[in-house]
Amino acid sequence: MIQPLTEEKQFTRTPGSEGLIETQTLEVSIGPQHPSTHGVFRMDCVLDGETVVALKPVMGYLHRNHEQLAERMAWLGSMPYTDRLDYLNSMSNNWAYALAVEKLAGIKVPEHAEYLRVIMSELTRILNHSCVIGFMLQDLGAWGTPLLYAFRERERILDLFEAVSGSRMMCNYMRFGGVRVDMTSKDLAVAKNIVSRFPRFLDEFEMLLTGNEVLLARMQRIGILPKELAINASISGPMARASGVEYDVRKIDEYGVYGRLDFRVPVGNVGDVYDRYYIRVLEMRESIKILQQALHDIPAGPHVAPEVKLRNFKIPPGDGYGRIEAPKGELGFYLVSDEGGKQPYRYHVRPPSFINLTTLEDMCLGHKVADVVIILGSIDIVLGEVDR
Amino acid sequence: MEAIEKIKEVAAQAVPGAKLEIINSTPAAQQPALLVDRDHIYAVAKFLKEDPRFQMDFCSCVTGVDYLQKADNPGFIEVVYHLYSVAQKHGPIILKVRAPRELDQCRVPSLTSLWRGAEFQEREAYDLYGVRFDSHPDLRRILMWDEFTDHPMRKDYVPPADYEWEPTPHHDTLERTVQVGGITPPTAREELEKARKK
Amino acid sequence: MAIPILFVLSVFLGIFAYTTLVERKALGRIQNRFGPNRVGRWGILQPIADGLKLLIKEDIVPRRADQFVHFLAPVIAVIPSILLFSVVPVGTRLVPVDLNIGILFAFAVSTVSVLALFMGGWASRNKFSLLGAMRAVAQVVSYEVPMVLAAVAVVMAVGSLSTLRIARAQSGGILNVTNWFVFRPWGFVGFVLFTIGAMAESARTPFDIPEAESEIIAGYHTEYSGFKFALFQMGEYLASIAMAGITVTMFLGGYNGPGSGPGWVGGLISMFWFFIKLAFMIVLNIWIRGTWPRVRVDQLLGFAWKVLLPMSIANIVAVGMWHYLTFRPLAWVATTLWLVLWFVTLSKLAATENVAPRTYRYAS
Amino acid sequence: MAVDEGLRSELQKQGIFVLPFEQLYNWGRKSSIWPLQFGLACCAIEMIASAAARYDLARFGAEVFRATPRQADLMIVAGTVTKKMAPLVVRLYNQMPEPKYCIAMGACAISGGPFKDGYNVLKGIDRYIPVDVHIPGCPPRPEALIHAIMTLQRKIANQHLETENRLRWYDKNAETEFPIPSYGDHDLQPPANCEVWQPPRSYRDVTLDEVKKA
Repeated sequence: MIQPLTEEKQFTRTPGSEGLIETQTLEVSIGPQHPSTHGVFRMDCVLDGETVVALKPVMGYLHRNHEQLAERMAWLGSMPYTDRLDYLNSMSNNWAYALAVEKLAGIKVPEHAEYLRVIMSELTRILNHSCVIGFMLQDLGAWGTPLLYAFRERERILDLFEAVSGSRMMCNYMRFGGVRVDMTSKDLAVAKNIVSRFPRFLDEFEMLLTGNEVLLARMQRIGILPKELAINASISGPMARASGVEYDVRKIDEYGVYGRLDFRVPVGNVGDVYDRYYIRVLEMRESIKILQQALHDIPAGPHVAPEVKLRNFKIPPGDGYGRIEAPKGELGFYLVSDEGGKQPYRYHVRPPSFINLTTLEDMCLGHKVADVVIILGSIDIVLGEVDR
Repeated sequence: MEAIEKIKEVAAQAVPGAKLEIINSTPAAQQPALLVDRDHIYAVAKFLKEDPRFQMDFCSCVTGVDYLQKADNPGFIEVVYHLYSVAQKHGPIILKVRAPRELDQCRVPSLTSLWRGAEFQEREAYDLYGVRFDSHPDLRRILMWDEFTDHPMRKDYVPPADYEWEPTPHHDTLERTVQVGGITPPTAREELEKARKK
Repeated sequence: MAIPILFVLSVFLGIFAYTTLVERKALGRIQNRFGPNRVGRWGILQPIADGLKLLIKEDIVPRRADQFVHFLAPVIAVIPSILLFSVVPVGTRLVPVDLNIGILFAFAVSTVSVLALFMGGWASRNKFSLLGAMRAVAQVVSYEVPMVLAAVAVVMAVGSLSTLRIARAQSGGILNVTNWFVFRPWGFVGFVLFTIGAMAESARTPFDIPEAESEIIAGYHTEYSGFKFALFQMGEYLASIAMAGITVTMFLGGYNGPGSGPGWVGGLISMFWFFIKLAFMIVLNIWIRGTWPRVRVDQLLGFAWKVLLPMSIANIVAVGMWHYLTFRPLAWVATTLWLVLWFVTLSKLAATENVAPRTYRYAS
Repeated sequence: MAVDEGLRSELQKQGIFVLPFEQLYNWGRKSSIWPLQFGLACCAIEMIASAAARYDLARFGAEVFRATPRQADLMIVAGTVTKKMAPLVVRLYNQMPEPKYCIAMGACAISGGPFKDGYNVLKGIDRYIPVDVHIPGCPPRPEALIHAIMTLQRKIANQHLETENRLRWYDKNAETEFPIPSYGDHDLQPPANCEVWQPPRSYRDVTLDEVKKA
């Protein structure tokens, strides 16, 4: 009555196991519906007992043709679509696209608008990082508590976003040459309040988690990504910095007004999951510093460049690449304009979390199944951006 | 970081026989690119990666662009590489390589052996544009399913007809026309069932 | 005989139902939420609605599963858990069965439940189930050993395997409190060891790896729907409540507390104390669940064999010392020193991996 | 057998409460809706937010997100269903035990939403599985999801076991397993499940021609 589990399709023999006890490897498909794949991502794992011996990421389950749709509509038409790329932080996606178009069209952004962009983008960064840490600890099995704490903080920031832009998640806030609406003095006061309260939340969060022995034992020395591989595989953002790559687009390109703001870029030494966790905590603290300066220094002025006419907006033929340091890494837009110039001829997104997945297999090999999910969590993927 | 003319000159010396050409971007963007022929793209890229003056160790962005046939131009698929240097913190150098649009001839050498970061992006370009990257370690579709035969980002791709009817301002007029002419259009359901039987 | 059985079935099943509600409410409060409060006042009818719903859900058996074993597994999961309660003395006047091998019976019965987990995982013909089943077997088998050895310490001190005699041995002292074994050095260590073991045995966080949701979906009960799933949950919760009851009996003085005694009034007071302690253990479980991450399977097994097992053996030696050193102050000092020495040594030996707080630099 | 409404109210005045089995059954189901832990895209984040501190779906007893379809009662299709994902969504729905429900959360799940023009986007999950509650919005606010859950509770409370409007599970003729589309060369095969979804009459000849070709 008990049927043995022997089916050629499901199992293959481990090479080199002749003469020993007969063992078989187990092929498991983790995803697309799985609690810890952060959406519809799939990992085809081959397991030897609990140890991972091969792993292939499979994506495309959320490929919703963002690029092709953008090539069919006017330049401004894609702005709301960029919100839905990395749906945790729509503001920085807006900025990346606006920056690329401004580069291509040669638009100068007023200073007030640049400060507003910095404020929004850094708020997005702390929102993203706190949620990511929450998700990561959810994968560790911390039963929702850190995640829901992070979401409690997120609600405060989203309230501000809603007050300013009219939408909680999909803000559609930036325009070529500035932002859509100005922040009122009340909004700025709310932002200051959020910024002053955030370190307390962060301290509480860290007190709960950072020193926890289980957390240390689960995270340290897991999923190590060496520095050379990180650079070679185009890894960017907090993940690269955790591996010791001193590279931050905010410091290199000094886009916006980042050249004027005083902040530091934390860098890890080991490049394991714990470093990726802690680098994000440190980055949130630096973002708080940036926000304090930006909220203090923000000058008066127009919130959008008056000479930019968004109606019948055209760009002369040519191509250009603009990039920013999004919370997940280097987010770039490659745009090609041809004759007519009313809409992009080619519109390509360089998604950081898609490219950061390149080394997933290298990091996971030899670890246990339980580690795979936290390694994936530490990469910080959002499927809207991976698959576009 | 030298000007593009200087880079072209140095690269032409280092890789004899390479046909290099400068393609200018919009005046505002100021991102001129280096067009390299298919046979020498690997050598030029390798040179840029290893030469101490450039050290382009970070291949940021790889993508395809489909240029349709125009009056003076037979049309081609262009693969664009954006290179940066993490070691020297400069960039970008933009490399472009062109291949014919026909599926069987649309081949370029893969740069994955130089930069791991190009692996997924080249697979994506293959999936969406049908560019075959020679000596790519694992060239499969990445976004669409394996059974899919088209390359949907090409400009001449025809999407499947699965739109459903939506009320438009012209709906009433159409309805009236149908009634006056006595035509009853087959419902899409019947059509679908027919298609299913086939 | 009928009254104790009825008592066990009604009271402990009720406690099971409301443990789920308390757990959801408590987790909610830990996470800044309210938890269920719409179904009846304070959500008081929530477990009934859940039970009703699960009872009438479709029962799915995968087409290629082993039908008979698939059916049998949840039944086997729940019966031992109920049997466990038969040896838990609830009050001075209420013990379902006073077996003279009570502790032995409890361990024998509780181990049967692992069979159910393995049967469920194997019969489902699902890879996640199989992984969960393998993990469950490894975990329960390894935690059984330190748990039994921790109990051996108590058995040695009392000189009996009967749970009632163990509870009785902890009466007396000031307010019926000071004689609880948890207030002895070996008793305290035994309590900690046994609590950890019980948590692992009943697969509670941070040892919930057989059904680790973020890794293997739902482990061995991935393919179970409706009431069979409810039975698995019931078995798991009942086992953890019963283990909490045995912990209370062995270390926390059982039903003993201020005012407990052999009479009717004392008996009622003793029941009150028992349930208070039981509630404490349950809430402790929930609290840990709401705040701790999960350990990994190899860390879990390493912890069992490298730390808990030597510690529990050292604890048995400590009981021996306690027995032979009749001069109490000396016994206190000697056993405490002995246990602390072992604890320090083992924690040094266990900390071999490079796990340490780190410092970070900033890019220039 | 339903008790006559007049008789019931008359009995209630006398202090006798009649609780038909059906009502108890529906009360149990509606008070304990366990959703499948399954997020597709942007809306999934709002789904998590509605379970988090401020909105707290747990109040309705609906916070038990089960990771396995076997233990779930409700599938919240939260986000864009792509053609690559559609067969898997249908399969997940098939794997859920009856009685089961489906909420299409957000514009994408209803109709493809802003991505409707895409070649890989399914124009609404109701092409393959029956949807009980639609929530518009891109993404809908957490309040909207809570409202949808309450709407679903109302729907469950009004379902019958025997009459015309009975549960799918108690209807011998009703389909409970939905055919899973397969990946085709250009599109999913078939492009829609005619048993569940009947497209409105189309006047666009272009569409018809292309359907014929397919």
